[in-house]
Amino acid sequence: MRDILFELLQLVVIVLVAPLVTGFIKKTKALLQGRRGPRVLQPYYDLYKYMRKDAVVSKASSWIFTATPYVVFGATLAAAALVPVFMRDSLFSFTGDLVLLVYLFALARFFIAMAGVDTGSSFGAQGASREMFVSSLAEPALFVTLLAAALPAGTTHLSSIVAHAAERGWPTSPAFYMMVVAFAILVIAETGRIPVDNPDTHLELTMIHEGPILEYSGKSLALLQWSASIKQVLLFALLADLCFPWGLAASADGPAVLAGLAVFAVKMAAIGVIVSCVEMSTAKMRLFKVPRLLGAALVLSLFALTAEYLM
Amino acid sequence: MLPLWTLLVPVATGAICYAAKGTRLIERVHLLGSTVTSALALGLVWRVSGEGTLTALGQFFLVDALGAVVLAIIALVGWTASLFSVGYIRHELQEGTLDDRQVKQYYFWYHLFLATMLAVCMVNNMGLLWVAIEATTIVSAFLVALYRKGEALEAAWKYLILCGTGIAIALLGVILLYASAVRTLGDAHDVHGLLNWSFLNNPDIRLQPGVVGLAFVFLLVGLGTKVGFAPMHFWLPDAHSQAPTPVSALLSGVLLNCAMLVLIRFAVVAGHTIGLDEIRPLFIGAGLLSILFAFPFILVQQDLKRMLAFSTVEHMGIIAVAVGIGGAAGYAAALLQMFNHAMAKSLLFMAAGNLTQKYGTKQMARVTGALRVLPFTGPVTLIGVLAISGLPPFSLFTSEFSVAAAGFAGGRPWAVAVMLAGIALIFGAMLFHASRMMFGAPREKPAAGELGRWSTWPLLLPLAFVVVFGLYVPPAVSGLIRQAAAIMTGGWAS
Amino acid sequence: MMLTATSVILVISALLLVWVKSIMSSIKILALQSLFLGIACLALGAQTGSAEVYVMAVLTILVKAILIPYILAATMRKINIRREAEKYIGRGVSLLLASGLVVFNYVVTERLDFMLLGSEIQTLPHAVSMLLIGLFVMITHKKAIMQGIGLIVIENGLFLLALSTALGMPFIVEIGIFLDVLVSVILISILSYRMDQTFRSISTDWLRKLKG
Amino acid sequence: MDESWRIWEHLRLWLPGGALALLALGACAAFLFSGHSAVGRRLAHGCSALAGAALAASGIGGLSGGTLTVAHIRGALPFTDILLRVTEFSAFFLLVIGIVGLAATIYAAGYVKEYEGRKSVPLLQAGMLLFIAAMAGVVMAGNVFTFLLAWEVMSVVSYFLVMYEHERPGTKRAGFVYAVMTHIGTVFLTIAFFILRHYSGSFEFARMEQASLPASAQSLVFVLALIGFGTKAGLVPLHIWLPRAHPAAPSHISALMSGVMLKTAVYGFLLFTLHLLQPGPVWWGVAVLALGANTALFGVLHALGEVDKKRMLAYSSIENMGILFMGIGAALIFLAAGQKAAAFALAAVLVHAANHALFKSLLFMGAGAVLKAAHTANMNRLGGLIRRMPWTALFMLAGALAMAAMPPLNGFVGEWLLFQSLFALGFDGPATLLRLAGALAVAALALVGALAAFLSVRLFAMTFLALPRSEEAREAREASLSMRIAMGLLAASCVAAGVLPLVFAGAVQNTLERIAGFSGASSMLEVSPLAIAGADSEIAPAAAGLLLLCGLAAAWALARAIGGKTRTVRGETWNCGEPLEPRMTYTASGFSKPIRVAFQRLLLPSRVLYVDRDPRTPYFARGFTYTGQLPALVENLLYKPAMNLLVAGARLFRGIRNGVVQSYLLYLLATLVLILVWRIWR
Repeated sequence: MRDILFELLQLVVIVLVAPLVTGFIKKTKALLQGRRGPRVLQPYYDLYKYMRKDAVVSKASSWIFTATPYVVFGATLAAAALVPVFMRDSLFSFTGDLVLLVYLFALARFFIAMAGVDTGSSFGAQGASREMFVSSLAEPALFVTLLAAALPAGTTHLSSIVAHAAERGWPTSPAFYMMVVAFAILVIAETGRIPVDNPDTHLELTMIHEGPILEYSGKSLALLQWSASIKQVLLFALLADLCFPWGLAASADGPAVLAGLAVFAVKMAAIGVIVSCVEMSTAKMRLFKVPRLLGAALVLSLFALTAEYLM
Repeated sequence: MLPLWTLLVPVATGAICYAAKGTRLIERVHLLGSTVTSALALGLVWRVSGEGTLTALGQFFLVDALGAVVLAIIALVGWTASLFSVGYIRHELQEGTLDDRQVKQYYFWYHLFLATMLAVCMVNNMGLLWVAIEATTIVSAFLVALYRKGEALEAAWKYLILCGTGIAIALLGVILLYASAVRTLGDAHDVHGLLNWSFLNNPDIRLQPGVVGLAFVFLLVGLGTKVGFAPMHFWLPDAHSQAPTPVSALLSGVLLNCAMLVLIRFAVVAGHTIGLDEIRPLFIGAGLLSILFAFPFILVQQDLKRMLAFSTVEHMGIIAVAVGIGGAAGYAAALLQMFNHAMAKSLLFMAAGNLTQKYGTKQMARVTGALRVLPFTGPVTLIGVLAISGLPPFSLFTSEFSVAAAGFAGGRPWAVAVMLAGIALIFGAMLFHASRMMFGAPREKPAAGELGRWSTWPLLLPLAFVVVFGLYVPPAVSGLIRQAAAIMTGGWAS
Repeated sequence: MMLTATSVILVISALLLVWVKSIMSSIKILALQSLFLGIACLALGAQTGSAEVYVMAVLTILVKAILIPYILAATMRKINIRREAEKYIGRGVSLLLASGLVVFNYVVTERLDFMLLGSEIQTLPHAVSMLLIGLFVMITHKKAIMQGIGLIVIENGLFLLALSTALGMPFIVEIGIFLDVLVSVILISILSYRMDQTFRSISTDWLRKLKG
Repeated sequence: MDESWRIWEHLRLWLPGGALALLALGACAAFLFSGHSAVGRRLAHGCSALAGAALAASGIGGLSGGTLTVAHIRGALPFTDILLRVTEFSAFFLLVIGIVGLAATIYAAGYVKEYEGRKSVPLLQAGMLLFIAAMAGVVMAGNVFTFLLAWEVMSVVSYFLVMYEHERPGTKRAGFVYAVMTHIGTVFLTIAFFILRHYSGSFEFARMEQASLPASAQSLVFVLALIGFGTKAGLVPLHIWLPRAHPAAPSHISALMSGVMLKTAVYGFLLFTLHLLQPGPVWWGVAVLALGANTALFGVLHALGEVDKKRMLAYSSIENMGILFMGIGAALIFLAAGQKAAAFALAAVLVHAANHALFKSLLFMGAGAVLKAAHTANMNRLGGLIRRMPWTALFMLAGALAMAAMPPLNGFVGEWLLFQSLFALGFDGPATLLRLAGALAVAALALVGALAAFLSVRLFAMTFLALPRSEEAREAREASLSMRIAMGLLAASCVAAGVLPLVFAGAVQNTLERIAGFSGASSMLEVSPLAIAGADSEIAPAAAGLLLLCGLAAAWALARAIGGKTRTVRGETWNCGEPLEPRMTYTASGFSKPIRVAFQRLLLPSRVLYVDRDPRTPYFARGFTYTGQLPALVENLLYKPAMNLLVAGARLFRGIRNGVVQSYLLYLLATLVLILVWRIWR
């Protein structure tokens, strides 16, 4: 009973913390660039504002456009229920594994892309096309990396992987580090950050993820942005789980959970700092340069696997 | 006495047709005569399948199951073709391509042709077998040369010269066989009976291997020319494409089978002396060569009837391979294939006749949208093409499958593989031409519509056989075929 | 013995057929050849005293030596041919080739032991070589009618063989063969007549429409 | 209870044969009443609907309780008996055939009205019935003759169905290529069967299974079977007929061909590799895996390059067959190593086969509905149909989601199983290299899967969303009731099969239990009504679906709770201040452009830009026409040259028949001499 409660708490935490992480990254980026930047809590204010605003919906669009934000949020929420954050077990771990997780994200992307086309605006369609393009190139690398990550545990079941990795202690094999780098690249690609995409621009030439949601306003926009930040947190958490899964609460008792929460906060902060460093130190790539980056990730993860096999 | 009547009726019919005045009367006589002939022949077949081999006029006539199979083919195809002739000849008369004298000649030679072919299946003496085969050549040459056209003349001439030569070579074989028989058994038996099939088809008979071997080579080459084995088949496409359509149907549906029958009989006899292993490779080689030769000619063919003729070459090759494979299964398959091919090919030739008469050309390139133009003949042609290439649910699938199966069982996998490949390739080529003729939107000329009852209904008979035998072969038929195969195996003691 | 001599004569006459130019003279040679055959047949009849052989001899002389040449000649006259026999290859070469064929066939038949068949069978090589020469004539000549003549040469060779090996085939068969030969010769002359009507020539060069 | 059980037992025996009889009956009815086709149509549809149900039922019936012999008819010759039987293995495929056949029948009732007056409808129906019967016959065949008979009848009938609209340009060629390819494939099969016959001494599958072949013969048979069935399955480079033939046929026939006929190839290949042959060397599996991956990638890339909807679906069928063969390859590798995971891979194959049958036929039917409504399959001329045909759009959305393997639809279950088995190969494959192969396969499958998602978005969005890009699309009307019912049926079964894996996965388990060498299947694969559990992982699709629903509800609730009630106003799409016109909206070819660019080394796309210049001034152009398409590389590089060579050779060879009688005589003489020489100097 108790652990179910805690696992539920886990879910809630993800949903609530997500905008904070976004704000934190914005802030650190600004500071690193020597600006004051928006407040850390700014995303919350934005979301609230959007929620209360009336929405303008394109005449050309259909119910797909209206339904999409809810489907996306729902899918992201479902994904959130699968990922252990500060406990080794997650609420719905029995429903599925890494594959299901990836496909839930894919489901969200599917609907976003269709909504992008639905408005009839060519920005939306363009963004949708690019979104699908980048993701379809990212997928193979992602799956091989997951395989590499799951290999020691010999299962794709997230909680078991985490548990196994936590027992294993600090890995020494080069494979591990290659895997980490590859996964980091993929996380950046999936979260739509520089150098793959730039979340802060609406220039049709550069935007990918922002394209499809260009037409959204009001509640829908709020939901979409919220789920975007949730997805980001989930991916960070996944990175943490697969790469340094230490400090997660093994059992559902207060102190352990508190410790887990603390560790989680630290991890998020660390990743956030790293991400913002990367963002300010690199420029956005041309779209057709992206495949090379992702290809590099794929090769890395394959090397990682080979090394793993040969050890 | 039945065989004698079976011979006399067509001769008489021919004579009357020649003497009679007025097309209508001639047609009636012709129809009556051919019906009676076929009835008699089928009666013979029935008796044979019931009572086994029967003889008449002492030992002069002999009809065994082997001959009965071909006899049945003659009866069925002959009757269908004679029905078809009526419509065809009327149309030619209207077109003015034939005049009354030629029509008389046509019916006269037609029945004589039937008579000679019937004789081939019924005479006992193998020398007379040769005579009968030569007679078929001459008689049918008259039919091939019926039209007053340079091409018809040319075809007839080539037919006569090539087959005449071939048959002459075969005669050399017959003489050697006879000589050897006289040397070894002459003093023991009556010399006149020495060449009788009933006498020679006996495993215990051993003649001189050297002589018989040589004789068989001459027989194979000679009769092979008549059967249409490559590369002696070059007369065949010309004759078949220039003859009047019903005759083409007879030529490739029946005549070649008769020649094959003769060849088989001689092979059986030779087999007693020199054993199978001398003979089988020759048959299989000739068969495969014919199949492979036919393909390129079909692939780049422009003339419809000639394409069908080449497909006949291919099928004679298949039959030869089946005979070469041997064994009860192989022979049964060969005979079944003979029958099915006769049906399908006569069907195709008559359908082709309708097409050519409708479009006024034999050039396949000029025929388009036939499915629409000829609502009956078009589909029938398509079915015929699929059937002839051995696709189910049509009869040739069964027989060709049996050939292949027998081949693998008989330890000739490579021959069968080559054969199957050849068949598949030829299917592709024929389907290519057929689909270009059948499908697509028709041009405005000629206007849609069949030629008439006489040119469509006769096709139903072979069509029925092609479709029904694909799914079900009546036990009577399969029994007859098994008897025939037994005769061949009983002969070929291996 | 006598038959062997005849057969040698026949072969030589056949070679002569390869040599001569005019069609008429080749018809004459054919008639002579058949006559020889008939005479040999008569002699054999005298030897064996079998009625059938006599009948066959008479038939040979009547049909092959008189009737057939007559038909051919009549056709030629009707056609009133203008030019002489045209060939694909010159006379010398063709004679050479023909003799080559003959030699080849002797070599071949050497290798088969025909002692089983007895002594007279020495006519076999001659028969086969007549067959080959006949074929050769048909192949080398362009005039349609010459091909008919070639056919009959072959027939003669075979008849000789039949005669020498077994006093001819069974009687009825022989009759049939005679009939066939006769009818085919008639057919040949009819066809060549129609050829002349259609193409104003009986050269096979006109018979090349049907290809492929 | 006991009574009803006995009735069920009787039914199990009689249903399959009865279904075939019904189909034959219906075909005859269609022919007989071809005069007044209304009666014939009703009869035919009635029969085939019943038959479809009967087939499905007999499939379910056959899934348990041993082999049923349906019919045994003696033939004229010893080896031409006709033997029909149902095993657990074939029952699974019967089930699929039944369901799709039923849907196709219902669909046809409305769809054939399209042809009334133009063409002979009874022929079309008779063809469809015979086609279904032939496919059922293939999986029910109990000996070689019956199998080949049914197999070839299937090909012939489908050939005629492809040629149904033979006046349309390209159809002739499509049908021809199809017929020839499939026939050549059959030759390979025939030879493979005969080799088996040679060693087993029997033409009956049941006896063949006990035969033991020498290794070389086994591999030979395997290769022959791979080529033979690969041709039917459309494996690259034997696929050329598929993208031509499938679109040419009427849509419900395309649905049957893509959905079911291709599965008979899978059935046949499994029949060889699992039943007739003993487990073979590892390279079999590797070869099949590589071939499958290659095919899948090729198929999906070309599908993305295609703007004709039906051709695109056909290519996607190629892709899915590739995926299936990847699964078979994995299974063969495990079998060679004697690993239980084989069961898992096979489960993946069977489940995905069934799923693909469902959603692909659904999509083809939807495409047919659109085609009937808008008279074009060119997606560049469609768009915005969701308003005109809402139901079709809804069902197509289900199909598209399934094709993209999105949870909680059925596509996902198959994809998941396949990923699991490939992961298993990566985790503990027999050898290091094989594990790497597994990893590569995972990468390939992931790429294909993602591209398939791209494809589905493109398929749905470019057809139904944004603005209609042509007059026809603007005039489109919703599909008729029966068509909607059929599509709804399939869409529902897609969802059902996705949420309750039991529907198929359970059947699969029954099947696997009885396939040779999988007695331990259950230990590998546990299927409870709600969840599938493998050794490595488990999913509960139902729970996932529930989770998604909760998520949706939560989203709505949150938005409502935080934002309160807000209004929604309709406005123009922002288009840089311009009013939005249909021709400004993105087209299908533009949508997949990035793929064409990224893979141009592989696909060598051709792009033609035609500029209509203004004669008066060089600076302005009146209009631009841009066409970008993918060339059919395999055909251009492989088949066309071969064909040309063949024809040229034939023309050359035909020269020997020069019309000169003397030369014919020469051939005669030469033959004689040669044989004599052979005879004497041998």
